Amino acid sequence: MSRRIYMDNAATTRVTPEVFEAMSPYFTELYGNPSSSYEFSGKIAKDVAEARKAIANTIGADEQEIFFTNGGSESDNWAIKGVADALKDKGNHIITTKIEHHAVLHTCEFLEEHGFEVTYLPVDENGLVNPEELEAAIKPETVLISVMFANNEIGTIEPIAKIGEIAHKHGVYFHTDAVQAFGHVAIDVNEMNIDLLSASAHKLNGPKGVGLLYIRKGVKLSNLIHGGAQERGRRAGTTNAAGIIGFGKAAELANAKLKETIAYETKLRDKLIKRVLEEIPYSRVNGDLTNRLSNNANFCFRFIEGESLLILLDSKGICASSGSACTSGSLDPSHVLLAIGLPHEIAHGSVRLTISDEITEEDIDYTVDSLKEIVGRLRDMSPLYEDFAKKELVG
Amino acid sequence: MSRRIYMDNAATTRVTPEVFEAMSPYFTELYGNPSSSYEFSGKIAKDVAEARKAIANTIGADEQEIFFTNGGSESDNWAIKGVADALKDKGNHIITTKIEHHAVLHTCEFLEEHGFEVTYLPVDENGLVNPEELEAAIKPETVLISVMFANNEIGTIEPIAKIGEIAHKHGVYFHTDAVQAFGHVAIDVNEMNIDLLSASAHKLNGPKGVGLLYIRKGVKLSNLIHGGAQERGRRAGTTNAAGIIGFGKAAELANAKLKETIAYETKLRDKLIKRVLEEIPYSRVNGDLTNRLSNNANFCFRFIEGESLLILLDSKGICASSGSACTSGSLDPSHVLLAIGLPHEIAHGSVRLTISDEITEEDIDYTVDSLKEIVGRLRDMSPLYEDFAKKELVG
Amino acid sequence: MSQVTEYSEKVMDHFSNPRNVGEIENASGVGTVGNAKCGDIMRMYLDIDENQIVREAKFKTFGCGAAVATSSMATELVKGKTVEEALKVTNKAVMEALDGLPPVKIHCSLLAEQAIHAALWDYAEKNNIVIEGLKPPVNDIDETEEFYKS
Amino acid sequence: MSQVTEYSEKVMDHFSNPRNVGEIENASGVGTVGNAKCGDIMRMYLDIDENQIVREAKFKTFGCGAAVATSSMATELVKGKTVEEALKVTNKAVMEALDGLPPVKIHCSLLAEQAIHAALWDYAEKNNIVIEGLKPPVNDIDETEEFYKS
Ligand SMILES: Cc1ncc(COP(=O)(O)O)c(C=O)c1O
Ligand SMILES: Cc1ncc(COP(=O)(O)O)c(C=O)c1O
Repeated sequence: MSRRIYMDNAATTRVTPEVFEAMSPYFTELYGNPSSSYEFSGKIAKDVAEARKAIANTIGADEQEIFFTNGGSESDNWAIKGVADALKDKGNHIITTKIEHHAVLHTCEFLEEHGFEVTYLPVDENGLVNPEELEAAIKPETVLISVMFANNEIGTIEPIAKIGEIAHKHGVYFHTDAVQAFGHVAIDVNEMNIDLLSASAHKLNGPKGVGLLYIRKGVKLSNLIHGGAQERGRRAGTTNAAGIIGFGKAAELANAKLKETIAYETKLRDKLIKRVLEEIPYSRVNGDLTNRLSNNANFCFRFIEGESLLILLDSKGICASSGSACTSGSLDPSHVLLAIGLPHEIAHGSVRLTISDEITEEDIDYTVDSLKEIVGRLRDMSPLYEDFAKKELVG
Repeated sequence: MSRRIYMDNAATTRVTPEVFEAMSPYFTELYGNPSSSYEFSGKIAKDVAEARKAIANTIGADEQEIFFTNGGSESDNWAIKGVADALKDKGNHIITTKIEHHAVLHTCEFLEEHGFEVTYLPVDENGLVNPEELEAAIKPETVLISVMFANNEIGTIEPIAKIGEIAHKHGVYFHTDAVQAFGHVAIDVNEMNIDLLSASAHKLNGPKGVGLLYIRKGVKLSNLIHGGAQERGRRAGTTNAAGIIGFGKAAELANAKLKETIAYETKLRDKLIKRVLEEIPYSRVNGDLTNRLSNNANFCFRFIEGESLLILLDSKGICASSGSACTSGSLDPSHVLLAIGLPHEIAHGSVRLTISDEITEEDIDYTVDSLKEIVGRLRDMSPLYEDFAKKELVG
Repeated sequence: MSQVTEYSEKVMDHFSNPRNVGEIENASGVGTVGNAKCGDIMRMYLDIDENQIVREAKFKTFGCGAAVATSSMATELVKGKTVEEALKVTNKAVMEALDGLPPVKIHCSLLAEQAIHAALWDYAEKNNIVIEGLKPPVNDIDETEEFYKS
Repeated sequence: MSQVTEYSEKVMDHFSNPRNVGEIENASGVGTVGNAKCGDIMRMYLDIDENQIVREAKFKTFGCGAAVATSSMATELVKGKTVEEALKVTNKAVMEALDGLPPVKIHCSLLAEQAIHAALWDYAEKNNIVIEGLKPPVNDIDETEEFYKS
């Protein structure tokens, strides 16, 4: 394949050479355990501390509130199970939404099997949670509200500051899965009244296998991974210094160019959406057009099915996804698309294109041109399109 | 510091250049998500599958029985909490030992707070579990036996095959924390009747942040990290391809030269132990001398305290540890040394030297010479030694 | 696990270059099976001559790569066969001809078998003949329009 | 967190090159505090002249880096002081002189203060004088022999 246009940055991102360079000495040279007492490890401990501080700074947190984990899924599991366990004497009710990532949803389902009650809030046709509905769902037994910062499929950004305000008004902890937002949207944990926040390095050009949970000082939650005294006794496991240093570098870089990236990506994304809607009939864009991640475009193309679209895009060197990558292998259409009201048959024809600042305007044009051709070809093969065309002719 | 002799390989190891080379393309080039459906990710999925197979082969497992995690601590937590949850209707009793790693002990303590009963078996003066005592501890409510393969502090290798046999005779699942043994000792999960086995890549020259849980086919355990369908639906989180490839390479290399490494390390270790005991008075070696990891030497030096010994070793370029690195920052002496019957005051004077095949005979000599000098210097400063010497003179 | 990786080369070939895509005007038999809700619809057109030999087969499919490939292979397999032989082109035969399918895609080969049966049923109905062992197809095709405003 | 990293340069200096290590024969006062079980024992020797001025101070310590450094600094601080001034060398003073200690090591500075007091108490006892505000030291030093057979 001569050309590769990687438009699946919501699934994972490339480790940029700068990040790789920052982390690579920690494999073969600075390999020591930062918890050890010799000087060799002292340097590593200091570098890890600096990365922690750099990361904390990007979201207005204190470095002592950042706890490194293995990734977004672990952070989500920890936040939700940790609060549920720590506050089980206070209550057993959790509020979340229908469009969370499976790391949140399946964790909530696990808790339901263990005596917890979970409210899954609906969203509107753009994927937005209604803060009033959320407030109305709070009960005396509510111990946690978990609403994602931005959706991984349709890119909708939730009204986080408003939700945080409501949570704190009612004295309920507020967790946000910011895996898609961290490094892509300006976040301030204090202004937004966030108590717990999950992030994952590989979504912002950092390495896979490292994430974080921000835990506001004073917030009670039980440990998920028990053992050694790492992460100030709250998360056991030998410190992954290379991963953390890479995460720190990635966060710093993303933060430094945040405004610029958002402006650049928004321009490309809007061009992509505009051309698709104008040039490919019977297509629609999913998700909110205003409150939206700058890198996300999500389309449905009527009469065709998503996987075959993806394979043909792939044959043109375009990497895209249909729904969340984690659910490929599952035949059910995306729970997010169903939650915004799409019928099964339409949800099946969805494709997600998530760009980065490495994408050029030329790439966008090539992608739209390819989409047009592929959609046309698949429609020619589609019995649904045949029926529709015949009806149109008759009608 | 001109010279560095790294003798803390039980804490963590150097990623060897070969391993680093194998994993490094997966950061900046082969960065895709192996769960995605485009060809670019297909190659990564295939490489991950190969690493899984290579790792499975080293312990006689099927590749479908290997589940990648973030490291030893997560694997231990998963195995123990997973079985406890899955079998909670069968029973609430777990058997383990007093000398397990904190990842096992603290997990068991957490379960004790949640209605489980845990038997912590004692060990003999060499750190060995008595299989008869273990068998006697089994009750109808026993759902899990968790005994470490080899101890991280004193290097004692437990009678795993015997324990597995007893566990299976009584229909109880058997988990072994093989974090120190994997890649260092020949393991066969079938011959040894192991149902669950924890390992961590960074203990065998692989990267930090990746480990595994071997789960025998048919063994029931609940998930610990809920979410996406990775690891065949049992462990969520975007696949850390770089880490897994590195782990695979490290396991393959370790396995290929296992016998050779054991022979080489044993020779050096025995020389180290012999010279220390012969040349430094009032010293003792901890742990079993026969059933012992080839890389482990653990000493107590009477009249002196461990940390000051470590700092002075460090000033000579020798990286060592006292007890488990995870507990540095804690002032309590090692629970392992207490469990083999050492009084607090003697346990405080312990030092662990864990070698590798990168250590030379010259390094061993330099280390013993340094130890002699340092121990002498610290004894000259020790009021305990002063009292002892005066008594000796008088007596 | 990546689905593309799991597709055999034959499947990829029949998906990328599907044989016999299209319609047959005034076909001897047409059958449509599947359900858009589940993500797959197959329509098969058969041209059957007076000796009950399948002279031509065409298809249209809405579905994943495996659905397209099994449709393509199924048309290839029935071509030139008698009606009775065509009835014996099972999902297993289609799968084998494609060098296998990933487990989650086995239902696509079943759909291909059903599409052949549905087209044969239509042929039998139109010609008032009974084909031994052939059952009427179930049809629950369904699609929604309201979501496309463009 | 690495303990070495957390030690200030002053602590490292006083540990690596401890001042006043040793014994004073026929010292005016000797005090031993701490407990081997907890991992620290300090013994301080003071030579005090007829004007109640500390002319010489020496120590021996079993303990961690911080224990050695605080002992060393404590001997430095009391030298040349009157008994009354020496009594006012608090753990805070020792810590400050060392540019601070990691939180888990603060008890070492308390031990240093206690060692000074214990040596002064011994001096007072031997000379039958009362030093205002000085309390008798607690001594529970303890060590076990049986584990060394070499
Ligand atoms: C015996 C044992 N179990 C578990 C662990 C924890 O492994 P990790 O630090 O990779 O989580 C270690 C090492 O730290 C160990 O030595
Ligand atoms: C919104 C959201 N939450 C959680 C996750 C899980 O993160 P990870 O794969 O790093 O565990 C992802 C990505 O996969 C995500 O997009």
